[in-house]
Parts: sequence; structure tokens; C-alpha cells
Amino acid sequence: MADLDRIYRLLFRIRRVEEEIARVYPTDVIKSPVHLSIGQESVSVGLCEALRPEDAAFGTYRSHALYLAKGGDLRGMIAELYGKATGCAGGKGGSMHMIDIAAGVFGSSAVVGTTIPHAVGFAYALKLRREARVVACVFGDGAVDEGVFYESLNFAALKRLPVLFLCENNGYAIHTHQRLRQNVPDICARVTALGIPSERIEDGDVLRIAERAGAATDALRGGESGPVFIECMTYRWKEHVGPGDDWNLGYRERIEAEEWIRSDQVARLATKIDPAARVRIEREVEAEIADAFAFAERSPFPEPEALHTQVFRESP
Amino acid sequence: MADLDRIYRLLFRIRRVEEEIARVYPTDVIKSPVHLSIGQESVSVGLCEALRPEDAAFGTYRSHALYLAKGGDLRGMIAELYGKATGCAGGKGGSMHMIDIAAGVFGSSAVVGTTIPHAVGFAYALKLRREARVVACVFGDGAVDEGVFYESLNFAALKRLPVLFLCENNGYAIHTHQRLRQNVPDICARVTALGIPSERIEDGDVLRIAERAGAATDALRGGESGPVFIECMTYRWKEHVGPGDDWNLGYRERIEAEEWIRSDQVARLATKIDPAARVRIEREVEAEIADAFAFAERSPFPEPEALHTQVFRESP
Amino acid sequence: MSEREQSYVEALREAASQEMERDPSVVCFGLDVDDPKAIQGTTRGLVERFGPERVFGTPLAEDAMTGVAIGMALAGLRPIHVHIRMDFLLLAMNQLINIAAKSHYMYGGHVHVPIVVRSMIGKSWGQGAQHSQGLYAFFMHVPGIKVAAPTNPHDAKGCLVAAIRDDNPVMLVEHRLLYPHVGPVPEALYEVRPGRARVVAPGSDVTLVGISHTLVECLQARTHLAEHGISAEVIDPIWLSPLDIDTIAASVAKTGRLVAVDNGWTTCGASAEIVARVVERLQGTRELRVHRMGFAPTTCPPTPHLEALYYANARTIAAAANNLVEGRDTGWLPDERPGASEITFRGPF
Amino acid sequence: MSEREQSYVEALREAASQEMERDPSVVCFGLDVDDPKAIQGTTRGLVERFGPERVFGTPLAEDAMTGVAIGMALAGLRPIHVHIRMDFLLLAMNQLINIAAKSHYMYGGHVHVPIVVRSMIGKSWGQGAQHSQGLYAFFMHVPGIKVAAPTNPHDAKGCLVAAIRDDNPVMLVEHRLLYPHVGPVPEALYEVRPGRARVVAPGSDVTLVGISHTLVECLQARTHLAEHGISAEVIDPIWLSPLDIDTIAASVAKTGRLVAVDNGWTTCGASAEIVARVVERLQGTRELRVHRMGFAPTTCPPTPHLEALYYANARTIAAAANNLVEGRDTGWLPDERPGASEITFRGPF
Ligand SMILES: Cc1ncc(C[n+]2csc(CCOP(=O)(O)OP(=O)(O)O)c2C)c(N)n1
Ligand SMILES: Cc1ncc(C[n+]2csc(CCOP(=O)(O)OP(=O)(O)O)c2C)c(N)n1
Ligand SMILES: [Mg+2]
Ligand SMILES: [Mg+2]
Repeated sequence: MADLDRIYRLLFRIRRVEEEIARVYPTDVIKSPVHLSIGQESVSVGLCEALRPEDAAFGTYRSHALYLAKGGDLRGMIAELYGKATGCAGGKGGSMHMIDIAAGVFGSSAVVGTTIPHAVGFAYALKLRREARVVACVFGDGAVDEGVFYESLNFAALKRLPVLFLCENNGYAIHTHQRLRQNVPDICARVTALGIPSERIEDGDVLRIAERAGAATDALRGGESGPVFIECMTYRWKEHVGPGDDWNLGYRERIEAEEWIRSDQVARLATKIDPAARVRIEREVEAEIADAFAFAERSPFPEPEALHTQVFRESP
Repeated sequence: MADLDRIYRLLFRIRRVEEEIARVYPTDVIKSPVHLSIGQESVSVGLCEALRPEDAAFGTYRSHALYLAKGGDLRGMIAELYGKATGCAGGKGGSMHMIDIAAGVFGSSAVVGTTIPHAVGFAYALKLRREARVVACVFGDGAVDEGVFYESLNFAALKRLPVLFLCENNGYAIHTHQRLRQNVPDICARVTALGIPSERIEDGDVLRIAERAGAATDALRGGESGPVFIECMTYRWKEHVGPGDDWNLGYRERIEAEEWIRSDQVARLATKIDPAARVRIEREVEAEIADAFAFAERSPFPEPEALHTQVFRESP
Repeated sequence: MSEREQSYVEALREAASQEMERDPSVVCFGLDVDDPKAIQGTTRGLVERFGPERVFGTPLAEDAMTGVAIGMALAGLRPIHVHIRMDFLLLAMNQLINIAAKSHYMYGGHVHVPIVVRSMIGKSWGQGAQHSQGLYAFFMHVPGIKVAAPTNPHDAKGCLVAAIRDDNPVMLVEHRLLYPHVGPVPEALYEVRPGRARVVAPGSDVTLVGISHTLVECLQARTHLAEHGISAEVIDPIWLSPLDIDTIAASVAKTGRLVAVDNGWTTCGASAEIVARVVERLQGTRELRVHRMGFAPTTCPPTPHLEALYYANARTIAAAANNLVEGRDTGWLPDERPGASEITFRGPF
Repeated sequence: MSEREQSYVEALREAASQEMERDPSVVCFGLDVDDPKAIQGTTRGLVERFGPERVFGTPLAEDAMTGVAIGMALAGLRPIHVHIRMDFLLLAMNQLINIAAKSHYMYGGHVHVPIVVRSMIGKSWGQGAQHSQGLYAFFMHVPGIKVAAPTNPHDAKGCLVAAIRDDNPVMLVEHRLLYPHVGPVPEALYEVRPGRARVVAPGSDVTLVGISHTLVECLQARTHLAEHGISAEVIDPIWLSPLDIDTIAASVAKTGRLVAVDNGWTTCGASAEIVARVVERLQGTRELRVHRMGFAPTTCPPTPHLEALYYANARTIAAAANNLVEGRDTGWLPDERPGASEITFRGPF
């Protein structure tokens, strides 16, 4: 039985963090690209309802939502955007390389598709060691264009690895619609042909995503089932990169967004929980966000010496 | 109506050329790897029955059969194996890089899968120029493992390009069976999911291959149909590389070969044509082969200067 | 009046447009070339002008699309394949190096591969590890492929025209921070041919070779040095492969001192090649002093303070050149001067 | 009795086997590692000993399988990924350079990627354009990845052991023609640690640095030179990244002359780096003469006569060293001597 309070807290928290990033962005305190998740929160939140802290998640350069839903440290995330030494990557990663090992958030990468085989290799290690943990591998519809997607899924299926592949399909790769890149837009059919059970969730319903992801991870923990694929249709409200809207660019119609805005999961869950709880949650989240930005503000930049550290790991 | 005499001549000629290469190989006149087509002749011959001289064909490092079936010059081929200046690549290619532009044989490459996108790009040019020519793209079951296969087919389908993709499935990549590399061995299903009509021909019947390839190229010349995929099951009789047998290696059972040897298309066609014609054809082919090897023998090696030429093409 | 001025972006766009006008075999494609941002404007208007068959965006498939470009070239087209970042070429190395660079040779001259690969090097605004690499040394290392790295609008147009007309694979290396630069660009078509460097500013005490965007820094360094009483000659190689070592060596024969400044790592990089060739050429003829500068031997950090230390800049170049002239580490470093700092851009990208 | 003898192939196999025995986190995979040929025998017996979960062949998917190795490493395994030819690494560049080399840095030290990538360089028997490349300069160029190129069985074992135990990505560069070489190999596990070169043979007139298989040629060249009255010191860098420039520079400080011989192209290659670093280090301390040798600046031709001209060999190295010592092109070339010619192999592969 899903805990709606927790789910709402996660959704609201991600939405507000992204909004806050967008708000401060024009002041240039964040001197790096940001790919916001606004509108796509329910995918990561639904997925992570099915994951345990010890499970691993791999994402993309658009991973603020995944990072937070999986339990990544908020202070470390904002400090990383600010390029501070206290950032989750010590200021050496930036928005596109969110990481929090303690929370099971493994690297997200700026190169499309690159983390898919990492998730597969990680799962291979888990299976080799007979661990019941699972790996979640999140990527966009653009990654499905890349050959590494097929190579990785074929190997995962061949070795029956405990990976939940989750395609976050927001319809676009930057400004190019899926139909202009993929002759047949039915991604599930491609995956089924590789021998991996697949399903599509059309409406971004966070509860359905959580339920289906849960069914998948239950099967994966069993051991022998082999990988599972879920395609979650969703929609990016903001421009591809940066804090603004981009309806003016003309590559997509605003009305396309309207059904998604109508079915916004943040708003929907807000109405599903007890109003008092909602007020409490929102107050707590706002305080947490204010704290994180203040933390980032007052944190120091890395010392010059940091430039030359961590090129190689000195073996202990 | 297929010309059985011509088909037999092509089959017999390829078989005998390969046998002759195998015979002389131990004498070290050929100082490079050779990947023989013995047992797989009917695929290239059937395919090329459907191609016109002006059509283009792209192959692999195992392309002796394709080269000859498409009309590649025999003297140039043998001289290339001998590393002579008169070789089809002037001695700078070797067995893995057969080429004969006049016959429409475009490069074959030693790196698996690499020529698939070349065929697609070539077809793009043909379509752009509204030419009725088609492109044949031949590759092995191993190439289906590589991401470039999916990327290339997706683009060919997206742009509806006149390419006949032909997978020459001999069951193995070197010594590794397809089932150890591909979770689902049904290659056609993978291709169908990309929106490309596909079919499998199980028995290597040269006449059926010719008929199906003909139907495909007829459609392609029409223009708008988009690419077609044919998988031809076949079997490699010799070791992966080199002139010998490899039953001793133990990665495959000899009995696997027997049905293929029973249904050998060279022998089959021999019984389908007039005995007198057969005698004539075989005599002519043997003479042609003897001539080609003699030509290679007496041809000069490249001059030392040749080392430094053709690194760049000097614009006229 | 060849004094017409254009930005680097406009010059690239005009070169492609005029060549596509002149030669119907030229096509232009790559991720997002036809989208509203049009690769920072460098491909703007091309699809409207030449249609979606000659100008088109692609799926995310760097490997296959590079092979597609090669196949087009084998069929007689002259494709321009555009990449928004050079870092993504790492997905295309097999086709570029195992096929494009080798086809003319390994097929005995029977085919050639006239493809142009445009790619952009990112810098500043937190580009970070995977959006900042200048990897052209890879293509200098391998025979059969040419490399140009124009540093001003005039050469951007001339190199792209020359690249399109060249019968061999050509890598056109562009730098994000050069895009807004404005300078004289003749309207009539012209080529900046492979293999000729340019002495951009004369000098007698030390030779500064600046590759890609570092040429801008070298010119500012020259100003710093002049104020310090040192006369620096600045050379723009323009083409890295083939490399015009004659012009560089002639300068060093005069100055006796070489600082090779690169927009990439120094180890096995362009600066190593320039130093090695100059020394092989001039050793025994006179006293020589050489020094390499480039990216710090680290991954590129996005945080501004570390990023600033990662790159060679006008002041560090001037300091190094001064030390070379003085023959010792003098500790001299020119002051920051307002305005001299590089035109940069504010995000998001 | 460390005088036990093994072939290079046996040494590689024993290193992997003993390390897999010692450390259950070590796994070994790659195309054909478990097939009857077992990568020329270097992986023979491993699957029988350690089972198909720790030793397995893969689909043809160099890009993804490299990413899989990285993912394994992130989960605490120590994968050894084997490639039958270095040329195929061009399909894996994105994962190797954009991810493996950068992860420790760009994730602020929170992860590390202990992967070993073994790959073989082909030579002779018509390997040709795509089976003959020595592309390790690419990995020297990029920070965050180490490169070893052992030239004898002892170092083959020691470098592989060190590579497996290293917490960073390591490229192990093997040469097909070194595989049959036999030499002393201690049975007990030992490491040949990164960053230490070896003076293989002493000399006073000229320093020969031989990389990978060219070390064998340099040693023969030394014999030719000795008969000609010239004393050559031969150095094996063993590790190319990190590179032990101290040992090389110390030798050149003594001899004043350096011939850097590579099993790759010279432009932006390992030989360029060695020459540049030695000059930067020693300039002004004494007279220096440097010279680079490597692949001809062409694609590798399969036909034997041209292939022979493509590579530096003992005689051409001796001739170049002699010219450097004489300070002029003397035209001297040692005679062919029966037996001295390299152990080669007859096909088919
Ligand atoms: C290999 C590669 N090619 C191109 C790019 C440039 N690029 C950055 S984001 C992007 C779109 C990716 O779309 P998608 O995977 O659907 O993710 P989304 O942005 O929609 O979340 C592209 C093409 C890249 N980062 N990596
Ligand atoms: C990209 C790449 N990886 C690995 C190899 C080594 N290799 C050479 S042939 C071969 C098997 C290819 O099998 P397939 O495509 O079925 O062709 P076949 O030999 O069966 O005709 C492999 C793996 C290669 N040449 N290229
Ligand atoms: Mg998308
Ligand atoms: Mg096969």
C-alpha cells in the first residue's frame, strides 16, 4: 500500500528544488548547464518507490529527480551546482554528474546512453555475488537511438541480469521529436524482440509507475527472471537545458503540454492527502530547500590544489 | 526464369577458386589471412542474380564469393592475395579488402559491421539523385551483435532507402555460436521491430534465394518501399580463417555440417544442367582459374615507392 | 572591398551555403543541424534553402551516421557531418580511423572519402569533463585524415570551403568561444588551403604558436610581453594536419625560443609534435629553448575557479615565454587587465 | 630459482590465473576468451578453472562490453577485458575516454574504475590496415588512464598483475610477435609497478628507447652498432603512462643522443612525447641530438615487401643512430644477417 504522504513529499520536493534552481539561475550563482526535470518527477518517484536504499540507480544528465527520489543528499546536490567543495562531486562534476553512493545513486553522464552498460555491468556483479539487490537504469528516448542500447540490453538478457530498464520518454531529444529519429516509435517492440518483457505506461501516473516498477523489482529479486523494461511516457515542461520555457522556439506546440499539465502528478497527489499533512510537508520541504541553498552559498569553492587531485586513485 | 548454366558456373567457379586458394596456401605464396566461403557460395550467387552490374554491393572480410558473384575480376583478386601490384587493391588491401568498382563491388572490411552504414549512405545518395540502382549489404550473424547494425537499419528505414540487407547466418562468429551471443536468435524479429520487412531462408537453396532477392530488389527499384531484410541460413565448411578443416577444435559437431553437405548447391546445380554444358563450363572455369593464378604468380610486387602513395588523394 | 565583417558563426554558415549552392553533391547533416538553435546558428537557413534531403537532422547514432557519411562519399556526395561537441566523436572513432582515413590507401586508390566532420570544443560555463575536450591530436596521429582548426572568421570560411573541396576526410575543429568573434570575411568563395600556417604578429625574442582558441590568448600574451620589453612572434598553424612546420621552424630559427600552446593536453598532443619537429629540424643549427602549454593533466573541472587554472591563458603564457627568454623562473606574471579577459558566454549552454 | 622460463603467452595466462585465484573479484571476459584458441592461449584453462561466470566470451559489442566492465568495477569487481586486436578499441573509445578515464575525477573521488583492457597489436602475415595499429598514444594523451607495453615474459606477468591490482583503468598493450618469446618468469606473484623504465643494455654514445616490439629491434640494432664501433644504451619504458622520463633523461644526459623508436606512428605519438620531454628537461645542460622512428606515415600495407618498409627494424635503427652519432647521413646500413631476422609466424592468423 503506497504511502501517499511520502510520495507527495518526494514529488513536491523535486518540483520545488527545480523551481528554485530556475529562480536563482539568472543570478549566475550556478555557472553550468542545468537540465531540469520539471514535469517528469513522477517517473523517478514512482520508480524509486520500488527500490531499496541498497539498490543502485544509473541516470542521465537530467537526473535531479532521480537523484532526489533515490535519496541523494540535497545539500550536496545544490552545492555541486554552485561548484562548491561541499558538492556531491566536490565541484568536479556539475549538474550533469550527480552522484551519491550512500544513497545508491551512481554516476549520471553527459553523454547519451553511456550509463546503460554501466547498469548492466553492475547487475552482473550483483548476480555473480548472489546479492538480492537490483539495478535501475534510467535513460531517455534519445538513448534508444544509440547502438549501445541494443548491445547492452542483448547482453543483459543473455545473462539474465537483475536490471530494470526504464525509458523516460518525453518525446524529444533536445528539439527533435522521436518520430523524426525512430522509424517505428514503438520502443517496447524493439525490446521485446531482444527477449526482454516490456510495457508502456502512457499517463505518468505515479501510483501506476510505482506499482509496475514494484512488480518488476519483485521479479528481479527472485533472481532468474532476467531484465525488465518499462517505458514511461512523460513530458518536459521547460526548455531542454536551462531554466526557461521554449514555446517560442516552435519545435513543439504548447497544447501538447496541456494534457500533461492537467494530469500533473504533483497537483494530483496534493489533493489525495490530508490537507494538514500537506501543509506540514510543504513547510518542511521549503525549509530544507532554503537550508540547502544557504549551505551552497556559504560553502567554499575548492582549493586550487583540488585541480590536480583525483586524476588517479592511489591504491591504499 | 533463372539461367541454370550461369548459376552453376558462378557456384562452381567460386568453389574451385576457394579450393585452389586452400591448395596453394601451405606454400606461402599467399602471405595473409584468408576467410574462405566454401559452403556459403549459394548466398552470394543467389543474391547477385537479383543485382545488376550498376548496383552496389558491400561485404565483409569473407567476401571472395560476393566479389566473384558480383562480377569482380578474378585475376585482380588472386593477385591481391599474392600481394602483387596487379591486385584489385594494388596489394594494399589483401584478402579482407576486396574491391572492384567497375563491377559494383565496394569495399569489404576486416572490422565486423563497419560496411553496413556505408551501404546505407550509398543508398542515400542513390535516392537523393533519383537513381533506380539498389545497394546490397551483406554481413554475418556476428554483425547483428554490434550496435551499428541497429543504428544503420533504423536510419535506412527512417529514410526509406533502397538497401537489401542480407545476413549470411552461418551460425558462428569465429568459434562462438549465435545462441551464446544473442539471447533471442530470431534476427528477423529484431529487424521487423525496426519497421523493416524481413524473411528467413532456411536451406541455402540458391534458386529460392535468387527468387526472394529478386522480389526484394524489384520493390526497391520502385523507389518508395524502403529497405528489405533477408536472412540466409548457411554453413561454413572450413575453419574460420585459413585453408583447413577445424572439426578437431570441438566447438562444433561434424554432423552439424552433414545436412549442408548433402544439400550442397554446387553439387545440386551440377545435376540440374545438361551434362555437356557442365563439362564445357567446368573446363572453361578451370582454365580461367589456372590463368588467374599464373597471372598472380608472374605479376610484380609493388615498387617501394608505392608505400607512400595513396595516403591522400591529390585533388585533380 | 574584402573588408566586409562577419562573425565566425556567419562565416561558417556562408561557406556551407555557398558551397552547397555551387556543388549539388554537398550535403549537410548531424544531430540538430535543422533545429531552432541550428548549431549555434552555423547551419541556420540551410534546410529552408536546400531542402530536407540535403540538410537533415539525424538520430543519435554517431557511429552509424559517420559510416553513412562515408557511404555517401563513396557514391560521389560530399557530406558535411556536424557534431555539437568534439567529445562525441569518441563514438565515431572506428569509422573515422579504421575506414575513412584508410580507404583510399587500402583500396589501392580506387575509392576516396571526401567527408568533412565539423565539431565544436566547449569551454567555460561548466562544460566539464565531457563537453570540453580538444581531441584533434588523435586525428593528427593517424595518416589519411586532415585537420584544420581555424581561429578567425576569415579562416573559418576558407578552411571549410577547402575541406569541402578536398577529396580526403577533413576534421574541422571549431571552438565555442570563437563563434562570436567578428572579422573581415570576403563574400566571394575562397580556400584557405591545407598546410600553410600564418605569422599573425611579428617578433624577435620568442615564438608563440597558438592552436585553436589559444591563439587569442597568445596575442594577448604578446601585448603583455611587449609591455615587459619582450618581442613575441605569434603563429597560427591554421591546419594541424598537414602541419606547416617550415613557417614555425623559420620563426624559431630566428627567435631561438618556442612556446607551443595548445587547446588540448600536452602529452602526445599537438604541442609535443610541434616541439619535436622543430627540434629535429633545427638541432645543431643554433641554441634552442622550447616549452609546451595546454590543458592541465587532469579532467576538466566545471567549477569556475578550477576551470580557470585548467587552461593556459594570456598571463600564464606571457609568464612562461618570459621565463624562457630569461632562462630562469623569474616569477613575473602580468597583472589582470580589465577588458583583456576573454569574451565568454553565459549559459545555459 | 627465479630462472624458471616461460613464454610471453604463458606468463600472461599465469598472471591472470594466479590473480583470479588470489582475488575472487577478478573476472576475465572478451570475445573468444573461452574458445578453443583462447586468445593465442593467453586465456587457456581459465574458464575450466574459474567457471563461466568469472570467465566468459561475449557478443561482438566492444562499446557496451567496455561499459559493462566499468559497471562491474563500480560494483567492486576487477574485470580484465580482452581484445584480439587493438584496432577494435576504436569502438570502445567513448567508454574508455569519456567514462573510465574521467570517473574518479568527475565524481569527486567517490568512485574508481579498476579495469584492465588487454589488447594485441598485429604484425606480419598481411595483417594490413585494420589489424596492425598500435594506438596507445591515444591513451597516453588522456589523463586518468595508465598504459603498459611489456616487452618480455617477466614484465608481461608483472605488468598484468600490477594492472589488475591498480585502482585505475589500465591498458595492457601486447604485441603478437612477442607472444612466442621465452624468458625467466618467477612463479611467485610480483608486480612490475607503473612508472619505472629499465636500462636493458648499457652504452655511452647513443640512447635507444624501444617501445613494445621495437625494443627487440633496438637490441639487435645495438649489436649492429657495436660491430660498427658505436656503444648504444637501450631503454625499455615498460610503462608509457605514467612515463619514467627520469631514467630516459639520465641516459640522454650521458649520451647526448636519443633515438626514440615506436611501434606506432610518430606524429603526436609516444616518440614525440619522449623527445619533447627529454628536450624540455635537458635543454641548456648539454648538446642534444634527437630522432624519432616509427610506422611509416601511411596505412599498413599487407604485401610483404611494402610491409617490411613500413616498420623500423634493427638495421634502419642502427643506421639512424649511426647518423645521429656521426652528425650526418653516412649512408651506412648494416648487412642483413641470417638468424637476426625477427621470429615471425606463418598464418593463417
Ligand atoms: C552521444 C551523444 N550525442 C549527442 C549528445 C547531445 N545531446 C545532449 S542531450 C541530447 C538529447 C537526448 O534526448 P533524451 O535521451 O530523450 O533525453 P532528454 O533530454 O529528453 O531527457 C543530445 C542529443 C550527447 N550528449 N551525447
Ligand atoms: C568489431 C570487430 N570485433 C571483433 C572482430 C574479430 N572477428 C573477426 S571475424 C569475427 C566473427 C564474425 O562473425 P560473422 O559476422 O558471423 O562472420 P563470419 O565469419 O561467420 O562470416 C570476429 C569476432 C572484428 N574483426 N571486428
Ligand atoms: Mg527525450
Ligand atoms: Mg557467422
